[in-house]
Amino acid sequence: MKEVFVRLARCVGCRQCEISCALVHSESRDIHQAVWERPLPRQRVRVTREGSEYYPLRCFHCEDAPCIGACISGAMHLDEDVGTVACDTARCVGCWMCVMVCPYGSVRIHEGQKVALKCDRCPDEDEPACVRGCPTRALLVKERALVV
Amino acid sequence: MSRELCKAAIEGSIIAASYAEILLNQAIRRYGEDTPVGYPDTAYRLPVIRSLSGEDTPTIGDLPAVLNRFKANIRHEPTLENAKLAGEATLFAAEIIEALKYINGRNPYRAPYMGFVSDAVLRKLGVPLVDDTIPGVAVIIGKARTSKDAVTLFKELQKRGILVIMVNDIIEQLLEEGMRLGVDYMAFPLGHFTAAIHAVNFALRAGLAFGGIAPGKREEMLKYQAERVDAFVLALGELDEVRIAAELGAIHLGFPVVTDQEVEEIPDLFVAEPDYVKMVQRALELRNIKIKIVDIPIPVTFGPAFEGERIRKEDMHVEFGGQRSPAFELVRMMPMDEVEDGKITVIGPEIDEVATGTAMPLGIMVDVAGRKMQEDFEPVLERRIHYFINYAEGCWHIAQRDICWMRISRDAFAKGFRIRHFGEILYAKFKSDFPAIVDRVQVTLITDEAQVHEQLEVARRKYAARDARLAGLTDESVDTFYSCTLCQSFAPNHVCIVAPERIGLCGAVSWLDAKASYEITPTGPNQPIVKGECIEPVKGQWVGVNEFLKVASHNTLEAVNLYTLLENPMTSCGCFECIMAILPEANGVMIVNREFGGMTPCGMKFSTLAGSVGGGVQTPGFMGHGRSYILSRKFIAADGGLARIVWMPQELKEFLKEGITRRAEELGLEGFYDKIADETVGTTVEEVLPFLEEKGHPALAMPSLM
Amino acid sequence: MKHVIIGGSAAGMSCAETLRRLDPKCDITVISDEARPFYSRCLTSYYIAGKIGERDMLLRDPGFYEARRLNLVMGKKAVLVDPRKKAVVLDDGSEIPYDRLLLATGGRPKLPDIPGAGKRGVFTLRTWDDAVAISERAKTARKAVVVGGGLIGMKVAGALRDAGLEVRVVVASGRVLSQMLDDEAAAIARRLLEAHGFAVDTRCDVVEIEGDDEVRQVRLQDGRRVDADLVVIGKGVDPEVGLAEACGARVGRGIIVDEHLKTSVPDIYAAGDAAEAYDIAWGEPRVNAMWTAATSQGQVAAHNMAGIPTRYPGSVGMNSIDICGVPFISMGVVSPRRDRDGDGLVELARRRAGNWYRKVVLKDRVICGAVFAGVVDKAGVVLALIRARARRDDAPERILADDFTYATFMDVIDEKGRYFQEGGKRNVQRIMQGGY
Amino acid sequence: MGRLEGRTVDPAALEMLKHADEQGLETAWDRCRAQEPLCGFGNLGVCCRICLQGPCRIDPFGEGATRGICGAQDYSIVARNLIRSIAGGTAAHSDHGRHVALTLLAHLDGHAPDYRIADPAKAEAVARRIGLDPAGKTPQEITREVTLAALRDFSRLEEEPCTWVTSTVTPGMTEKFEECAIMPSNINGAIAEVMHRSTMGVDADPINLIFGGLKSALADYAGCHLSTDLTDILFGTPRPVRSYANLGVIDPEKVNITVHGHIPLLSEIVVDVAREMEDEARAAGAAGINVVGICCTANEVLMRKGIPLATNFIAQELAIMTGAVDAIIVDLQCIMPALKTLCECFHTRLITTIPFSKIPGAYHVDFREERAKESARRIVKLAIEAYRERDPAKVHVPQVKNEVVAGFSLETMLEIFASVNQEKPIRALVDAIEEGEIRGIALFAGCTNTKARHDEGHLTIARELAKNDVFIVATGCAAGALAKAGYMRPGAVKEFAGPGLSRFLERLGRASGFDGGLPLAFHMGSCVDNSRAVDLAVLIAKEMGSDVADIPFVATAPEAMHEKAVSIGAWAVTLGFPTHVGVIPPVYGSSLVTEVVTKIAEDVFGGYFILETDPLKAAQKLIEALNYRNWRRKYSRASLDEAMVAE
Repeated sequence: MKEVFVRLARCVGCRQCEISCALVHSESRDIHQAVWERPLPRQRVRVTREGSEYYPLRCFHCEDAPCIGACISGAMHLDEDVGTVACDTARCVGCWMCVMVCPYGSVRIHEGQKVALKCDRCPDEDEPACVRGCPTRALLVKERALVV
Repeated sequence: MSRELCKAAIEGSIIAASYAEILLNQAIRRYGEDTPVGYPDTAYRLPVIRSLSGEDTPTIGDLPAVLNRFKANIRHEPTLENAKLAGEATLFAAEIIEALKYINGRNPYRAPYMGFVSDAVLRKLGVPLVDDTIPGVAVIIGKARTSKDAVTLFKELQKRGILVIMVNDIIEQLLEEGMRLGVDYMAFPLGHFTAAIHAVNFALRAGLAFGGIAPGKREEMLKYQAERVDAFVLALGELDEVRIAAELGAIHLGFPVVTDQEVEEIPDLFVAEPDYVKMVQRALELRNIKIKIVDIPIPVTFGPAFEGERIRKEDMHVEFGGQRSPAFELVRMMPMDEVEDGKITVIGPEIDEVATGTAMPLGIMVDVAGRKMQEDFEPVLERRIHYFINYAEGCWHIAQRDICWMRISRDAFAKGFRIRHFGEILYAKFKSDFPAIVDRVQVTLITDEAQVHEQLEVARRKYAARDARLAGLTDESVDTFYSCTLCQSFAPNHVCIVAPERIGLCGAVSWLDAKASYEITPTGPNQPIVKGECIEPVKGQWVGVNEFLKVASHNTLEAVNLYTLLENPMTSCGCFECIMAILPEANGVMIVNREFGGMTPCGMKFSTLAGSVGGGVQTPGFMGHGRSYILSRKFIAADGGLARIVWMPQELKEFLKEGITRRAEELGLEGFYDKIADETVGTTVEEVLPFLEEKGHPALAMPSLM
Repeated sequence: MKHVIIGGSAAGMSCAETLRRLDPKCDITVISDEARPFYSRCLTSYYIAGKIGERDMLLRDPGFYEARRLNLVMGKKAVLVDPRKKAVVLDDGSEIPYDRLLLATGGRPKLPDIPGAGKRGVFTLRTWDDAVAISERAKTARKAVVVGGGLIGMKVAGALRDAGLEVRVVVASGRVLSQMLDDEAAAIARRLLEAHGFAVDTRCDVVEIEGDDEVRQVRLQDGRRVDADLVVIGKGVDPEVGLAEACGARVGRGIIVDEHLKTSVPDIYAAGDAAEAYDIAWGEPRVNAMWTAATSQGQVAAHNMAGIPTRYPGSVGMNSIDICGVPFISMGVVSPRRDRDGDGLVELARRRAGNWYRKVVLKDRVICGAVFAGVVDKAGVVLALIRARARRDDAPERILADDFTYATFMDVIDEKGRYFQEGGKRNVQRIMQGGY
Repeated sequence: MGRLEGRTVDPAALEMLKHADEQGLETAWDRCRAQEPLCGFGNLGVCCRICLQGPCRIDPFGEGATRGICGAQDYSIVARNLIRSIAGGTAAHSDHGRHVALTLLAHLDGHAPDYRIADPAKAEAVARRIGLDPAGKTPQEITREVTLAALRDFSRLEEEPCTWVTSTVTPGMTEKFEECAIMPSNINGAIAEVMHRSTMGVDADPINLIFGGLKSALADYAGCHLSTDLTDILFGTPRPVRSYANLGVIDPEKVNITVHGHIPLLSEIVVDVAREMEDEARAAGAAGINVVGICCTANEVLMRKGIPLATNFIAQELAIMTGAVDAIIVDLQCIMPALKTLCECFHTRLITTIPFSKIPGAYHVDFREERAKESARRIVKLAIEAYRERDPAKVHVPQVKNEVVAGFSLETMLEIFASVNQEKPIRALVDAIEEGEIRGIALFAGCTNTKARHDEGHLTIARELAKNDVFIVATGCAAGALAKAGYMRPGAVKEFAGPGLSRFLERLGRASGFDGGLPLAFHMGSCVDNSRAVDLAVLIAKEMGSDVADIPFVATAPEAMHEKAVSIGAWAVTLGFPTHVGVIPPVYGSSLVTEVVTKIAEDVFGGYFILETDPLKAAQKLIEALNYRNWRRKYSRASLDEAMVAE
């Protein structure tokens, strides 16, 4: 199973992963058009800083995800084919139980659409956008088995 | 709520305010702080600033403080409230940008563009705006999808009688399609970009001139605009931030905006409607304007927009009357069983039987019957013929009775317009406009010369009888006057008292008109006033009139004298045809009509005078009135009457020449007409006085006015 | 091995599913007194609001149960458990033997003694059937009164409003959501409700429901009469402990269980809204009637029933609600009372413009509760802190300043975020995440 | 489309890219890939690095920071960055002009004997235009006065407008600039003011900032224009000339010297000196010396001396890769430091010549006006030396070149127009517009840029416009693109022009007796020579009784790259040109600034930016802009004639 890993020492806090993430989730996928889309595209990764260390925070796609257990509508589910925790936004009713239980703060509220917003690990891409967009390769995709 | 629109408006206001500030400070740097600023032909200098901010700003050095104050209202949080304030700041910015175009006597607009619309035009439109001839004002900003679409939209508005004010490419689009624009067509092509502010200036002046709202009473003005000015904005084509800001400015004034663009709407205020036909409907609904359209089966567009249309000789297919052929029009009350409702008869040749350019005889005979019809209403209805025929595109009508003169354009003819359509128009309009007094209408149109001559005699007998009736109709001979509070929709405290010998100050409502109007709409603006006990026979004051006045003016007025301008004179709404002002040095009065744009001996132009007379307040020494009141036997009877007139503009003087001469003869004033000074004599008291002395003007010998 | 589960909602179904995963061969029977397949009880209010349809209520596809060979006994009520015979007796007299039994009997709405509560148009809301009845009534009703300002009350109030009704909420206590929110957050909620057109009466109660056969109006404690053609009573839920009591299990407020979720009767387990299990925030057993707790208790019970001893780490009472578009989340100890809850409890709160409010409650300098209003995005990180019972002295300040992320507390929550450090500077470590 | 085909439409460049790929040579396109993904913040202009508290960035998606540390909003940041670009461009253009002026002055003072006043008539014409009386003065005296007047535009202390603005635009435009307080009085001052007002804590008002930028842009315009004027005086006003363009002009048999950069002060001399040193080259075994140009230096020497144009900006490295270039002499602007690395793979000498424009590891020959020829000789010698080291195995010259007719200064154009209208030459063009024979005029300008497919924008738009009867003039690297592709050979008219344009050009060609017919696109010079196109527009506007803002004249920079392009674009808009840019500049981070530059600018100045990356759509928009201007002119005027408007 592939997973996205972070090499914290390499993150310079440029936030290009955020931009790439929002872009890949935009209609146009073009920075110059995306900023004119309404609602604005949303990023699922957030670069935070703790002391001198930057941290690109995203969903870890837990194996036994609390957000799935807490979901009352069945929207949050495990996509067994690719091993991601996915949110079927059509089913999401906006109760925010998932937000309440995610220990990583990786599920947010999509303010425009009032549904849960989280990393989908770019199912249609060869490589997640945040990884592709990272200019220092702080984010990497690896086989989980190789790392763990 | 659309944050996007609000954000765009706020950013647009930043752009506009900043641009205005740059231009303003540069102008001050270049020309000096003391450079005068103000639009031409207005009493209000810069109406947006005057009305909403309150300052009189005679020089450009006065403007930065105003701009700063409203610029300070620009806030970033994209709420509707902030967006409206930003819109307001944008209006100020636009006002300054436009005002700077006019400094140093420049005239920045050339035809087809109008730029600032003068007070005279505003006042001229006063009555049609209040009597719903013009049921609303559309401000079109931008460019329609195609020029053809522009015409569709324009016609939708025109056929409803809506005044159309245009900014940006819509103007060229309509010109491309051969539409006629201008004051006479109730279609104002203002110009581009910030010229839009002149629509706002127009609306705000309605509040100043008719509403009597003091400069700077911002809240009152906003309320007035929202409640009484039936304007809306049609925003066409691609929007930009400055346009959105300006449109929010319109919303701030209470004018809804309908756009053909896709936007996230602000409910009821900024809505999208891509279909141009529905767009007008939507705007009218939002503004709560109700228009009943009478569908008249004629091949040309019909609406008040065409009232001012002129047809030149070379454009006409056929004419009737004038000098070249006999013509007359007559409305007669008939017994019910003699009128076949809807019958239209044409006697004689049709206009397709004659060559282009021909003059044909024409007799228009309208027979009406109705249970509440009175013979007194005949002339009232008859005068409507003039308007109704003019409303048809390609038809032109002037004068009345047996001196009327009509033309049908080649264009209208080509579209299939025929004599019989006059009948369709008159039938439909009489039925729809006077349902309370008219039950049956039949129209006979005669082009056969012999028959025209024959019927002309019938008509003339009728005219003579009416004249005799009118002559006997004096203030003393009736016990009931009528009110006219039509203009209260604009000037809430103003009350016109219409008496047989004093026509309404707008010149449009005579005692008979008012009487008929009361029959048509018993709860309408023309209410009977039983004169009651007479308090002041000379000055013309009655108990019943005072009582009515007090209630109708919402307790702002206690008493009114009908025959003097010195004490409790009649108030004015703002629609007056003329203003009379006392000239103490000459011991007389001067009269200026609203068409006259020059200086007058009292030191004020019409526009400035109008500013101090309008709005429903009594201003002793000054008074608005109708033209024909000058010829009334009751013309300032308490102050000495006609003999007091020492000055009037030449045009007015000539217009009334015959009447003045006749009245002077009656009064035993010899050679009086030539003793009245005009602008060729002078426009100051100093210039006029020697003339009066030389001519031996009777006023000089009369008791002191003061 | 025969497993019998009484109750077919979150706890029961998660237990059944987990059992099947752990033991493909065993026999699993689920007894439910509702004739509906597994659906989400929490969605009933959304159903009433018309936001979701029949299909969305169901949490499993039709073929799910067969594929997992679960015996479903639907629409039948278990009336007795005989621990000696190791059998469950149903209301039709039939018996179902068991080796291991799970009591996931859930709760039952409290029905206060209001005269007229039996009239047509008066409802409680617990089941899908209740929701169907309310939503049917809502089609013609215009004015609704919701009795009770708890979570159910608020959700049903919002749903009825969405369905186009005028809604009045009558709350006995001094604030709405008194169990879930503290005074300040409740005040925000109330202001929002009123701004959106709800009528809210606090410190008030309905004393009589009037009308001939159908409800026409309600009489309030203060004497006012208000029109109503639909009344929903939402005064809370009691754990359904009847079967447990009858078979001799220890019962407190709920069915008392040990750390393996076992009752005092051998081979009988309990989970979900009926169970009184360990609460981490309070440090003592409590009934935490929440979907998420029920799910994880069902899973833990399943492990123990299947013979894999598994400790239940405990739950934290928490809830989330969206009021007029503004999210509220609370967890753990929300509004402690010194007299009742003892010393050592400190509350720190901060209010900002708009609807932003946040509070943390500390016991002995460890966070044991929190309230969020307006911005709730990182609430889960605080929950993780509560669960970890970790002491980080800068935590309250950082949380209130909104100056924290998971990264701030990574060291005390878990180290999962340290995945893959280059050059071996830090250890590559993988953290198992426990169920909640 | 293959990987390399996606990079260029120029067959010569493509061949060289394939060659580079095989040889493992790195080009700008490779380095461009290494930059992907480009920084989203920088790309949108919302990254502020002006003070040391930052860098601050505004979240374009609205969730993160909405303001910088100092509180600067997105629009302040974008506007500041934008006008700093304009100031950069202004500095480049005007310093170029100043350099020419100082050289002229040095020559007049007798310090630069290798130069001469090549075009005294131009000096006289300029003198008259700027209000000097040339009567009875020698060419030297006139030139001195003109040059000093030009230098005053850099340093004037009084609040008076720059001579090179007021004397070259319409009175209406002058008044507009005065009214908006954007009239520069001092080029250097305008640049300094932009740099100052955009430092931390000064101007935050986006419109005020932009207007400050426009003032600098007009200063840039003055700098460009005086540069053109003085260069014409010094080296001669271009006259029609024939030559060739594209990499095929590199002659493997000869010593190839490439002149690259912008300012012709040295390259002109190099051309002369090379002719004198043919023998030395032959002595080294070459068939002679072949000087070719790259970038705008190429345009300068092509226009005046007929020197062939090798290629344009983005392909500069490809010239070296032919292995047949012996020396590349660079002066300033648009010179890629990468040339050094590339020269290391060949025998090619990279020679920098300007004290403030050096590259580590390159040869530097300190160019001094007073010893211009000597400097030039030293350089040619270096080239001949290098020739001896050339490795024939590495030589790979694509056999692609096209004939070019160039040299269309405004003076040349007017002479041609005069052949159909002696009295009022410009009438020839105006009549064609008014009669609808041609739709309008388009100026092709600007650079080439890796963000676009090399030359595709220029060529596509040119084809579309020509087909739609648009008269085309070109400068800079845009002209280079059109020249290389053969759009400046006479035959191109038949191939691409629509019926109206065809008719017009053929009539003009016949009447003027222009040898072999006129080209489809008229080469007006280097990028500073955009001033020539403005002169053309102003003449048309005056003839039509209006300002540039009203005439059907558009500009396009399909592949803009340099800050100079930003400043030219800014003044083009200010002067009233609808101006297409095919690369999105960093403004989209602020809706306010974007709205201003793309829409509201039109309300104020008549000109505005069309930002469109798709060349076909861009062409459509340019045609619409021309149509719109024609339409508006017709209907705001027609109404007057037909009295459709009631007084």
